[in-house]
Amino acid sequence: MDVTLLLILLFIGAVATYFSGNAIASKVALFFSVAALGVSLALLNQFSQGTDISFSAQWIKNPNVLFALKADGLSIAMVLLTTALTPLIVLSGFGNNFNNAKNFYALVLFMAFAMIGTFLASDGFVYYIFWELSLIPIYFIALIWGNGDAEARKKAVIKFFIYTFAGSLFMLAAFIYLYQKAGTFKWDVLVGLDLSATEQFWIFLAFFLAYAIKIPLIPFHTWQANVYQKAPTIGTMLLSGIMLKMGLYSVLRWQLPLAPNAAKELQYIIIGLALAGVVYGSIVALKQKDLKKLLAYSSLAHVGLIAAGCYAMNMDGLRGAVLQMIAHGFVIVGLFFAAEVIYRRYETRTISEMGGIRQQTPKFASMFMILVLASVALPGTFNFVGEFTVLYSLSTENMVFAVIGGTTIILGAFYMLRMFQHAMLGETNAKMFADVTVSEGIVFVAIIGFLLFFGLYPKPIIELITPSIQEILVHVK
Amino acid sequence: MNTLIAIAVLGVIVLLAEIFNLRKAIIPVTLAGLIATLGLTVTEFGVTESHYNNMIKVNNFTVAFSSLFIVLTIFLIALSADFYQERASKISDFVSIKLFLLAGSVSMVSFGNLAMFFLGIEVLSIALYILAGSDRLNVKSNEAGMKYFLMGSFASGIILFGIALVYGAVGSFDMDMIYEASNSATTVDWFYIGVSMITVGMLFKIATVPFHFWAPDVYEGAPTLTTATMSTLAKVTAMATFFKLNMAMNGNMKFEYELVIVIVSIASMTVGNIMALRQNNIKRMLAFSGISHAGFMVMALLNLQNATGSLFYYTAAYGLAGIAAFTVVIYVCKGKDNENIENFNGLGKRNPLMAGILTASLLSMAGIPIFSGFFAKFFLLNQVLNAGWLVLVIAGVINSMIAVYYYFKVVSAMYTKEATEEPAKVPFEFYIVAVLAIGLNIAIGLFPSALMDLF
Amino acid sequence: METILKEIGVETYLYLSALLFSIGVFGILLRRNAIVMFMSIEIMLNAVNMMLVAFSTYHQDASGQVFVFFSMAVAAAEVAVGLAILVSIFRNHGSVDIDNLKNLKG
Amino acid sequence: METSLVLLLLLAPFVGFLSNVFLGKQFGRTGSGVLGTLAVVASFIATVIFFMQVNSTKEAINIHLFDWIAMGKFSIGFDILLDQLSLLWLMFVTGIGALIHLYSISYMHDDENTHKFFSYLNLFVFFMIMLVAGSNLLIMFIGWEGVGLCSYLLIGFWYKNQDYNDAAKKAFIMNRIGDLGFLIGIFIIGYLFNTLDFVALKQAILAGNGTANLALIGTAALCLFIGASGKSAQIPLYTWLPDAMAGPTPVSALIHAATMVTAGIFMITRLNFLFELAPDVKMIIAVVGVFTALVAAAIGLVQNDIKKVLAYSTVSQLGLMFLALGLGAYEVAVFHVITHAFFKACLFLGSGSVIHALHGEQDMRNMGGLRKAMPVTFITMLISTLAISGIFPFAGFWSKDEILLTAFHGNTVLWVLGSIASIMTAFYMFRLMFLTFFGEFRGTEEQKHHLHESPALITVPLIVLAVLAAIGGAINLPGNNWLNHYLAPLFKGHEAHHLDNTAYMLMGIATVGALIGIGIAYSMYISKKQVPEADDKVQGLHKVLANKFYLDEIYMAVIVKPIYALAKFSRDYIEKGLSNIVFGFGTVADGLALQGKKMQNGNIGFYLFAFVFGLCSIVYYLFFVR
Repeated sequence: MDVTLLLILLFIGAVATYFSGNAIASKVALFFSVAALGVSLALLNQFSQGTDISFSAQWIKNPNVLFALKADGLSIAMVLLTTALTPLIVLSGFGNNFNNAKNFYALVLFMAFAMIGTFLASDGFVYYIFWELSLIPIYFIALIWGNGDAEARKKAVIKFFIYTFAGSLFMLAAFIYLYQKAGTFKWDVLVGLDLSATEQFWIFLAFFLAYAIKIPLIPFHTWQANVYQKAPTIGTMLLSGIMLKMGLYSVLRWQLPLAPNAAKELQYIIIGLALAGVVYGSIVALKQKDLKKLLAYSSLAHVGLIAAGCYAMNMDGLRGAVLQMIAHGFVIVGLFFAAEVIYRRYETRTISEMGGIRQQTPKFASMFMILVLASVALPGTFNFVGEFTVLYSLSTENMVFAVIGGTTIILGAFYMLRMFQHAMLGETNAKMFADVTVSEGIVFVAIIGFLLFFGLYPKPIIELITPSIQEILVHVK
Repeated sequence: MNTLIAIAVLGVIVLLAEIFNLRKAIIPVTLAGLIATLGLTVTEFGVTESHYNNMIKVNNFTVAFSSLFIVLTIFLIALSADFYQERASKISDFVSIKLFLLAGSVSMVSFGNLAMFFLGIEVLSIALYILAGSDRLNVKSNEAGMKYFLMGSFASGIILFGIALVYGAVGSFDMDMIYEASNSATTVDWFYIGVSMITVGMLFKIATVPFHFWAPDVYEGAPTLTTATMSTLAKVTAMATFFKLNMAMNGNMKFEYELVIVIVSIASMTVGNIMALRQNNIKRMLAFSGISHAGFMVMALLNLQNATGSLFYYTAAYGLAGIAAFTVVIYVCKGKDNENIENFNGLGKRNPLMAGILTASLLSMAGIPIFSGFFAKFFLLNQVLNAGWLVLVIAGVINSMIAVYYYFKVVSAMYTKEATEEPAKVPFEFYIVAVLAIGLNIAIGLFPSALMDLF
Repeated sequence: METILKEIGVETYLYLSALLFSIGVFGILLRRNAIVMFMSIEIMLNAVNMMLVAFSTYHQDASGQVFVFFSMAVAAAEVAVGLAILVSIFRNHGSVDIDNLKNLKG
Repeated sequence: METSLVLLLLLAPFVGFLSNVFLGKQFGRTGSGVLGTLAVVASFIATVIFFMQVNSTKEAINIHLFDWIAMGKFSIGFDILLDQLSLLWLMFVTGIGALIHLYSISYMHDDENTHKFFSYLNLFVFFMIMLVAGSNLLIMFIGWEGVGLCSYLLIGFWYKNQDYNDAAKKAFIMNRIGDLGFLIGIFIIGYLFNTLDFVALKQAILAGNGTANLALIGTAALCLFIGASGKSAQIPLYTWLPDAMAGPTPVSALIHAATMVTAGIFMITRLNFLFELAPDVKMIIAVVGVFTALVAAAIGLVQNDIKKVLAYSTVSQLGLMFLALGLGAYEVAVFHVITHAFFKACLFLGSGSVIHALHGEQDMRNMGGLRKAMPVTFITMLISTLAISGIFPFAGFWSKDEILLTAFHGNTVLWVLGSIASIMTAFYMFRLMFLTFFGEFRGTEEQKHHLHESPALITVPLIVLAVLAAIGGAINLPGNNWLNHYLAPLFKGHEAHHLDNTAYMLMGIATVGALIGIGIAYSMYISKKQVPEADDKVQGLHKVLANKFYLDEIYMAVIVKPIYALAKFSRDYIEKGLSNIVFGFGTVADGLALQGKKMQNGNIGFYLFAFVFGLCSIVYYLFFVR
């Protein structure tokens, strides 16, 4: 059994969902996403027993492209993040009634397929294809099933698409350049290339543009809030929970090993940018009126910190970044789902139109509260493990970084609690707020359970990712 | 060689069928004949021979491109039955003209002598003049035909002048002789002037800046099926011929010449893409998109030794995507007095399959992976970088992102706007053509080696 | 023939045909009557034909002359098509001034 | 055995929390209260057992539960350290915690969310145990943040009132400012010593490993102190504590008086070996401490809300403790923490009893004469008030005296300031007593009608605490110094003060000072029967004090408002601007397209001209340039 099985399964899942008809599409999608989770766990088991689950075959002879999927700890961790979140994301859609559900869920599965491919690919070209491929479904998901005024939505979505596409094209150019040097796209060979300082600089920049837009770092983030707001919540979850991580993962997997010297040269500037994003995102989040936009900016702040960890380029930074990627993936999905749960009942995303919900549904309020606390990295949640490790790594680079990055724990608490206060607390709302349904409850409980369990016992994940991070660090050093 | 004869005979048969009142049989017979010809052509793969005193040379390049032309023509002719429904009495004319056009195309890629080249290009062009103006009562079609004719024959004059100069310098029309002359140091300057004039003529035929002005007007005015022909078959043919000409006449290309190609390429991509942004007529939009694709295709000239495969791949990807796109355009705009994007509103709901196919073909043109358009661009850029033109790669990359905007304008119209009318019934053959074309497009995307390794 | 060519020199033919060609080009650029533009194109083609003949003689090679036949045949076909289009334009517009043909633009 | 007992100690409140969360409604209001109380009592019993053991063996108990976070150069285990210090703290955390739980059964009986209250309270105890018993800085940090969370939840317990929610939020954020300092301190320590474990850290420092960079150690100490000052409400981060009185009164007693706010002192005591390396930081701590004591006492002079008075008194007392810490007298600070826990908890619970009797009235101007109606409350509160004022022989006398004695030996200025603060303490505490319990009742008739002594569940804890407040000083009487001996293994040879003449003189001065304060209060509120004026009539210094030196307003104007303004500016302008830059590319392309459309004018003549132009320029470039 190797990792292709996972890709095949998800692809078949997407096709099967498309042909299953609107009535049962969501269930078919759920079945396949759970199956994918099962397969990925089985793969994890094999991997931890030392079985090689990678795959490689010649795809195109000229130019020399291998269809190579490499599964190391880092990739598997990211794949598991995807396969674990996908069923939850699909399940979270059970409360919605989508037009053309079969198309919708097929796109969701297809997107999972593409993202998993991105995480696994160890051939630059294949990686790029999956990277681009993941853009298509989310474009349609946001465009067709999004909310709000169609024209504004179209504008936001096309901006997102062109912007991210633009960034990745430069990455493609860099890959072509590397291919001219190496005669192959294989990761092992590319990272072993001996590039001059100038070459590294430009390659670094090309990759940086792609990732900075995807992650996003300021000032390349302007697509984010609007798309998060306008996309249907499932799309937002896919974007914020997994797709952002593609950019961060790629920094670790591709950018740093390919251009380590340039990375070191630009390290301070980029960490500065990332940390500026932390502060800026938090501050902008303070005054957002729309819940989803607020969460979008919170995401900007959090990924800024993760990015800073990546560019710290030491063991703690990279490891913390990966931990935080996973933690943030879960918590942001949970938070967006909470927003959706409120929207289903109150049909609003404007915070000022909510309030007084807690009295009506203490269960939901508690779960929302835990998610809020996890997102502000309260110790005991998984997010704390990641955030602490990242901040520590920054402090070993430069104490100022840790202080600036650390403001997230203050500002994060500021905007999140403020949001919670105005959205949930206060005099009981006159409008009925139905209690959470079973499917909603499962999503919340799964996410919270994950965050709390690994908050106390992150060891399995740390042990899973450490060897591959060491391998990356070998190339970086 | 057999291909050329078979096609010409097929054209005559079609004309004869009209005489014997077998109108109904024309299209099936033609399609069967073309498929047979395709098989015939493919069997010639791997053979290198020359006919008629070196007038016609057959090699892998010829066979590959001829096959592509035949495939494209099969699609175009399959669409004819429905497209010319209202003028069924003249169906034999339309079909036979297309067949002769194909004959011109094939002779253009298999020429071994400039005379053959000239004949081929004129057969192709004259057939297109007729097709462009074929909607006699339509003012737009008239205007398109006139514009194309005037400019096309002007370009023919230029090419002819170039041929004359080359002949004057070499003393022969034979390509082998010309190839030797191009590599010799003693060749007179006329030769190069001649080559440049032929180049300009060909740049006109494939519609690159600044010789592109005819394209949008003619594409818009011509009947849509003709536009499809022009934008797929004719453009691809011209490009292949241009490439072959350069291989023969520009053995050691001068840096200045390369620079001209680079500038033309960048200008075409940029102008084509930027102009397309503001177009509301999808045919015009595709015309400008075609201009930018032409800009991409001429990149192949910068790496003549290695780029044959990439160019073939690009033309195939572009041609197939174009066929798929135009099939949908013809279906949607049937009976409409214009081809504005508003006509596509709500197509995603009215006819999801057609909308999906148009989306896929536009994505392919935009260069989004898994569709072959992406691989095509990638292979070309790879060759270009191999030749050392980093600036062109960057220009190509920037242009790719501009292009996304207008392609996606159509896509979002299909999926977000509400439909204004009931869906029309889709003729059966449209489905087949569209699905086959886009299927082939994706298939060569998944297995690029199938085409890339032909050369 | 040969002697005349030697006496006059092939360059002179070249210049003459280049001149004729340019006249054709300018005719096309400057005139707005479609018929006249057709004629200008014919002048261009004939200029080339003359050049081909001259070169043919110069090289003592018949293929150039054969080429002229091709080109004349093609020119005839072209004009036939062109005139056909012109006729339908004249029917629709009532004039053959190309300045009237500006519907397709933008 | 040990491990399971530790787990009992640690998890009993957590189990209480879980069962109250999930099943609390089924238990009923009393049931959930009893459950919560029992959980804490279980912890208390476990603590006592450990306390006995450690007291006799003098061996710290260190238990490794599991590995938690692996860092690049060191790993952090989920470990529990039960040594003299943590057990001492656990004793009063669980002990007083149990009493306050008991008290709450009655106090919170009428609330609709009783089970939630107890679950939060249990959770708080759990985190507090974690804070105290954690064997490394990060476990301590879990508890540290966790108690902050519980504090947030409990301050905002009546969440329908957005003002309370604001107070809760403020507490959490202010704490988080300190937490950032704490974290940075942790980072530096980790960076320097490659361990966060207290034992390993102490060994490393004593062995002199990693102590070369004194400046960095000083920074770490300073950062840790910032953390401590957030949690323990020191200048400039103290403003959250008075606002925190929005929570139910037992919460104020437990969290905002007895236990959580002493976490900062605990942390500094825990890391005393580190602070010893940073004398400058110690000086800062002492100065900040004494100024906090002074400022808070000054504000306390004019507060009219009974709980606010107590809150400022807490801040002021915490300041004194920091003074002791800053002077290196850790055991003295610990001593005062313990006595303070007794009398302050008692005072808060007493005030709760009063408020309960008056149906939520907290303004002392509307009280008075409660002495007769509520004798138990009055007596217990009086004992505690005497203790806090430092009257012989109550607990506060001994501990406060030791602080002042230390200050006197350390720095006379600090001693003077500390003494002034303690005189003010005596004044405002007796002002509170006089206004509340003496004179005529000033409330409404209806309130007067319902005046009653609180039930046994409330009075029993009061009595227990009052007894402790009276005799608690016994644990460290001069000459006996049990506490000092008990804590001796933690500190580097620190001599207890001998009872010499200076000591007696200082005791005398302190007592006289306290009596002066009481006297002034007596003359103002008993003899002259003054009642504080309405808020809008106060003027001058009084007004400044009543408005807490306008510190909240200053923070609002200097920090919060600018951040909001920045947020708005960023949202409305920077975001739009950045967005427009991106769109700008599109706009430029669009504009070009518009111009280009003009060129595509449909004129064949122009097209041909362009053609010829292109031809000519290519030919010209290729053949005529050069």
